[in-house]
Amino acid sequence: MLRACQLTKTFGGLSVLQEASIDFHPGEVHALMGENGAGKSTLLKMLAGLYQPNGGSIEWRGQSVRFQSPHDALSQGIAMVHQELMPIPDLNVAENLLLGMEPVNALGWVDRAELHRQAQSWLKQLNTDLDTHQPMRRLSVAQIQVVEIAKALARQADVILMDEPTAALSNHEVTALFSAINTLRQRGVAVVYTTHKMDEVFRLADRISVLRDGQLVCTKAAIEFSPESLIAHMVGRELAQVFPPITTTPGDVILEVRGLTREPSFRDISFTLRRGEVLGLAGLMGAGRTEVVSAVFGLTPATSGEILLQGVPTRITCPAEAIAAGIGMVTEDRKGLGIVPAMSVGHNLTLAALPQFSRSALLDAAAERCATQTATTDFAIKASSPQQAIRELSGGNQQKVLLARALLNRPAILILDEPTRGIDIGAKAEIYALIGRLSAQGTAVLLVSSELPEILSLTHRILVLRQGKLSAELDPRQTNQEEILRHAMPQ
Amino acid sequence: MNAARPSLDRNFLNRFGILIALITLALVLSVTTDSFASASNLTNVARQVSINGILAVAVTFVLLTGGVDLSLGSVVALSGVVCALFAHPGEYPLVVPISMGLITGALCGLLNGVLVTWGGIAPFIVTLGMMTMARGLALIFSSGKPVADMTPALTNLAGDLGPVPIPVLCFAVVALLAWLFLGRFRLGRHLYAVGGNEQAARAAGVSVTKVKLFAYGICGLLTGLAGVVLAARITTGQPNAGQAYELDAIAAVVIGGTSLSGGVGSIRGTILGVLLIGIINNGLDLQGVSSYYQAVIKGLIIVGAVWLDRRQSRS
Amino acid sequence: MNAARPSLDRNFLNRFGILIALITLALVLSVTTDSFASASNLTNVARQVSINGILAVAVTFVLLTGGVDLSLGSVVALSGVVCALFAHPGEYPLVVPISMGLITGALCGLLNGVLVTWGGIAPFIVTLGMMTMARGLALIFSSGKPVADMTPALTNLAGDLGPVPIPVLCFAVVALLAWLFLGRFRLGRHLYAVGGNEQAARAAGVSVTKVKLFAYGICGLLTGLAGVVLAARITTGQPNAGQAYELDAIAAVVIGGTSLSGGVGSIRGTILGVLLIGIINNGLDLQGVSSYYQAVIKGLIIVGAVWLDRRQSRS
Amino acid sequence: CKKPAERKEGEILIGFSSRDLSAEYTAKLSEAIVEYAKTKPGVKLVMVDAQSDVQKQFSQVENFVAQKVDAIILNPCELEASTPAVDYVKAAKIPLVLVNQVTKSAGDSYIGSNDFEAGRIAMEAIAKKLNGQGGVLMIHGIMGTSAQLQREAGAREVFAKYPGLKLIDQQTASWDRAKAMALTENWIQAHKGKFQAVFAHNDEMAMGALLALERAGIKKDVTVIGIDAIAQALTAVKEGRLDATVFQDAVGQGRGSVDAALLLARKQPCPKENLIPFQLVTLENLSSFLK
Ligand SMILES: Nc1ncnc2c1ncn2[C@@H]1O[C@H](COP(=O)(O)OP(=O)(O)OP(=O)(O)O)[C@@H](O)[C@H]1O
Ligand SMILES: Nc1ncnc2c1ncn2[C@@H]1O[C@H](COP(=O)(O)OP(=O)(O)OP(=O)(O)O)[C@@H](O)[C@H]1O
Ligand SMILES: [Mg+2]
Ligand SMILES: [Mg+2]
Repeated sequence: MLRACQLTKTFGGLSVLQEASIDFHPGEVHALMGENGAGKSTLLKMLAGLYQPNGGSIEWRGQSVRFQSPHDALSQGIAMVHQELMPIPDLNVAENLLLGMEPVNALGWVDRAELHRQAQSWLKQLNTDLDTHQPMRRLSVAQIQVVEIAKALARQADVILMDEPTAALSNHEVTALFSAINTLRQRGVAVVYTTHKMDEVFRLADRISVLRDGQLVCTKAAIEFSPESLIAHMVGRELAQVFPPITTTPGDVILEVRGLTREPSFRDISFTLRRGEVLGLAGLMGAGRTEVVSAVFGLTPATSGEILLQGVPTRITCPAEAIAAGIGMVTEDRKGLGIVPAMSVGHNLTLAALPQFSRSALLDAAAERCATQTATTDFAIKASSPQQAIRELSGGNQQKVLLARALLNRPAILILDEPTRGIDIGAKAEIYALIGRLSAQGTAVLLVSSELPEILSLTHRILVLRQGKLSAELDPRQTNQEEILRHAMPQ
Repeated sequence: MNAARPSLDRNFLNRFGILIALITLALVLSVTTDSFASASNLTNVARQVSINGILAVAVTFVLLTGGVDLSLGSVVALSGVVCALFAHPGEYPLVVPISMGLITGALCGLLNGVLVTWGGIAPFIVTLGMMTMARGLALIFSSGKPVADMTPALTNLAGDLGPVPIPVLCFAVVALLAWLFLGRFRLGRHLYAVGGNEQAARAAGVSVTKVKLFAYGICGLLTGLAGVVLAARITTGQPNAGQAYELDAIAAVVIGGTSLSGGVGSIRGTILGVLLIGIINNGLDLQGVSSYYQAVIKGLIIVGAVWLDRRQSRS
Repeated sequence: MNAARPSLDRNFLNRFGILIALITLALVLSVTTDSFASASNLTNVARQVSINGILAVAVTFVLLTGGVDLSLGSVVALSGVVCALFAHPGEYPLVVPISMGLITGALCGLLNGVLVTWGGIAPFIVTLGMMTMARGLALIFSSGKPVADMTPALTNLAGDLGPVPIPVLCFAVVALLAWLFLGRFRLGRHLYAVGGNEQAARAAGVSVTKVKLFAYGICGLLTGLAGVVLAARITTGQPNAGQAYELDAIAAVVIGGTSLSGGVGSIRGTILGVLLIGIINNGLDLQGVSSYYQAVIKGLIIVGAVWLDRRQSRS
Repeated sequence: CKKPAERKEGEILIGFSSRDLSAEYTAKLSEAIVEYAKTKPGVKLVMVDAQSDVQKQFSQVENFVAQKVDAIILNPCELEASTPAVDYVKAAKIPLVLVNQVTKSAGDSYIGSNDFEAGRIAMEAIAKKLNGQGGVLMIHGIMGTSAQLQREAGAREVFAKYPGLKLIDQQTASWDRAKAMALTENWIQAHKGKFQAVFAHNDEMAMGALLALERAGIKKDVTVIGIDAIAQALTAVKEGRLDATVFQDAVGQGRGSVDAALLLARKQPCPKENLIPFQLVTLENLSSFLK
């Protein structure tokens, strides 16, 4: 139905996709796999009319087409869920969801009642109950992602391109999404799906195409792949064991939180964190995990409660104070709270650690270059040069830069909020190894993740958050996903 | 949906500070001067704000998309001159000068829009260029002299219809239509979407180009209307009229809570902003405050009102 | 890192369009007029652009943070008046009037900064208020009359140092320091970060408040300097001087590629923008173009140059 | 394409910087200068517009000096602030004619009238009309400009002379008709019945005041006088709407300045000063001012 013929894309002389040809069939879920920066999003964006190809063509129902804008693609019946979330912050959920296809009445007015009714019914399909009247800016990243998916479903397109739709979702919503996708498949919709979560691929995909460094490696039926062979195709080598064993034993308490409260997001949160300990924070979407760690980092200070660093009560009112106190954080909102889009990769990297790179007030460009070089190699960041603007990097590579940024300051306490969001399998393994190394060096890590296997395998201890309150403390060696979910579910 | 209620209240509260400032100011003026609260003075205020009001509504469209229009004042002058050139008594029927003024404004606006969208040039630069060009054209068309000798049919448009001055009527109709349009019509909502997140709007299939062209075009058209109303009011097409009108108009809109980065704002807020500025100007004149201090006090009140407003909406 | 090269080229190309426009304009003027390419005229151009140049550098700081400063022109007048008040012959040593002018400017800038950061008020409103207030204060301090009778020690500051006019020297030093600062200093880098993504900068430990206060403060200080230079040049503290200077300054900065939404821009671009505007003004006068057409042509050249620039940087 | 600034052998090149071509009176003066210069063989005149910006005008004068013109006609923006431009020309030893506005330093010749005089004449007329008794409103030009300051000073002298004349209120309308109209509307609210005359620093603003008073239906009780005698003001006087305006002889000033510039450029003696008096224009003497 939709065919990419030898599609080629270059950015400023840099080729990111070379002559990729793939067919997409109705009623089929086609997974597009590849490492960060392999060119998956670029390919999808060309199919959705967001980018114009430099070479090759797109065939739609047997005819060669040119999409000048997403509008063209949409009107042909091709919708896309974008990897980069695109909320319009001051419009409400319903308006965001049905943007461009608002129901109108006979007078040409937007029919608001109908608008909200439709929006709610689409959200219902994803098993989500959101107040469609609230402005988008109040939503958490996960909620925004749900709305984005609903937005694509609402187009009732013949082809839906989903670029890492579950990156920010927890199991609950993922399940709902999968049943929605299965319905689509039965209706004869072609679904193109990219993800870095291996289990999803094998649960969903009928066929799989693998991209590596902008080249199409192969397209085969899903059953012809095993997880290992898929990874081997993606990475070009075998990848061994993903989760490193935890070997360190935690030291003395470095961080203690007592009765931290900020209504309505969370209340009476108390926990301790030890040197070398990896503490997991689990919970459903909107449980308040992000809010709690943001309070510890001073992004949105709590209204009451105490934070003790090595036993000393410390007031943290802004991130600068947290950083000075030896806390580092990688936020879940990469675009909003992470990157400075127009700045270069190098400048983004060193932003939080500039004092290290200054002699008196003057910046030491050589030292900065050196650090950037090291980080790009250590984290395998794919950028054409350290001077490249970070907004031109693939999502996963942006995430790596932010991780590297947080580590430049050598924090004693590292807060990671969904650190593997959008990161490819190889890099994930590197991050897991990194967490292990940091813990061995005595860094305390506070890990928020919606991927329960991550939480279960990497941590010493797990806290479960339910509707803003701690509901359980679990030992990962003596628990399982079901138990965590039981504590996380609202009662 | 009971959830709609708090949102409405919050919206109302959002502009509560300005409303408080407005009411306080009106109360102070009613007490300290004999004349402020009189019907004739209130009509007066309404008449005086109407041109800035039309311009403020006009530029609200552009500001909502995240753009800006610095050419308002010059385009007011240009449309006024063009209107006046076609308004000599006995030459053309009334509709000709009016439409010529409106068309002139709309063309300037559309040109702005074309340069912003297809040219990809920053709105600030485009409209700054237009500001200079329109002023030059106004001077060229009028040979630098006020274009006088206008037919009474046109200058009567600045008069009254019953108890209501016609400029006030124009403003009211324009504001009402704009309010309806922005709140109720698809294109209106798309204006917010484009201003709020242009990429997202584009990705959702909204034609950003069309929306922006529309915003600049409407802004130009309404500016043309303001030009015609001003020409009628001062019975002249004045090539150097309207200096710095854009600042008053944009100030009114921003006071009313519209964000200069786009995507947030309302016509109701704009009207409050227009009234605040109008009442300040009227009140200071009534109080007989010396010009030097007028400037200082005006600045203080504007900043103070917005500060109050932001505090209110934050708490 | 050989990969650095294309990016460097791209940066260069980014402002290539303006450079082409600048060179073309200069060539055309050299051929069509006898006087343009003369040493004395080029010194003239340099002298004439120096005040707008200082202001453009000043406002670059604020624009980089994503703010704006509309009060430049009024603050120029106010600092000029304050400087002149302390510059009567034989009253104070030279350093007093100069520092008073600078301090006045810096205070206005800091007040802007405080209202923007702690007050949480939109920069447009804050600086619009300051624009009105500073003008009023200039009139109050001078009792509405030009403050004349300035000591020659001060007015000599508008003279030459060897072959170079002192205002040009001021501009050069200011531009050099600003360039160094933005490129080489931590705070300079923070300025870009705050303008590029304020929330992210905060999360990275940047004190947004400090950075903004600094930007507005420096902008004010340099505006004060421009006020002193202007007063020296016209040997008067003129309370109504500097009208609309902010527009020329901001235009120069935006022509030079600085984004009004912050985070992108360079002093080098600003200098190109300042030169382009200066040469347009000088050239149109030399060509003897009638002033009405000057307005139109100036608008066209500015929009055209920026359009060329954007096309260049896109392809 | 012709090259305006190019000079033929033996041609006299005159540079002229006009204060503001978008102001009607200055435009009229400038036009007179340009037109009159065209009638002189072997003379080339280049006009530039300072748009009321002192610093810009200074730059233009510098440009003229750089072009080595034979004489400069300067219509200064300001009394004080334009002085350095005058000094600059004198230092370059280029003949300089000032027109319509003096500066602290004198040029080689001054052609024009005195704004102080204009304010005095207008206010005298009001005093006469009101028999030295009554309330007056004064609408100022842009505060701090020479014309505003001097016209106000002239008017003040008359107030001092007639204790019965009361200045009820004063305010700036920045030479702008629409602003003067709004201001007058507000004054009608605040001071209804308490004023018998409005003195505006120029005709534009006088027309604005006039329209506001007419709309309010109280023009017959109020005397309105402006300055400049722009076309619309003269028409209004003719129609009996405007009580009077003060005539400045733009054409006379323009021609006089060109003549002076030519004399100076040819190194011929030229009178230091050529004052062309202001005249009050009323219905009685109107015919001689309407062309
Ligand atoms: N606008 C752009 N300008 C320059 N280079 C770009 C641009 N967009 C993407 N790239 C480059 O193209 C390459 C492919 O990016 P793309 O986003 O398609 O990767 P991806 O496969 O989606 O990776 P991820 O899994 O991290 O999302 C990357 O190296 C990226 O740096
Ligand atoms: N700016 C905000 N204003 C109002 N409510 C907010 C805001 N940000 C988040 N919330 C709400 O606070 C609650 C907690 O959100 P938080 O982001 O902490 O959840 P989480 O557990 O991190 O889950 P996830 O990140 O998966 O959504 C949510 O109900 C969310 O809607
Ligand atoms: Mg991607
Ligand atoms: Mg979260």
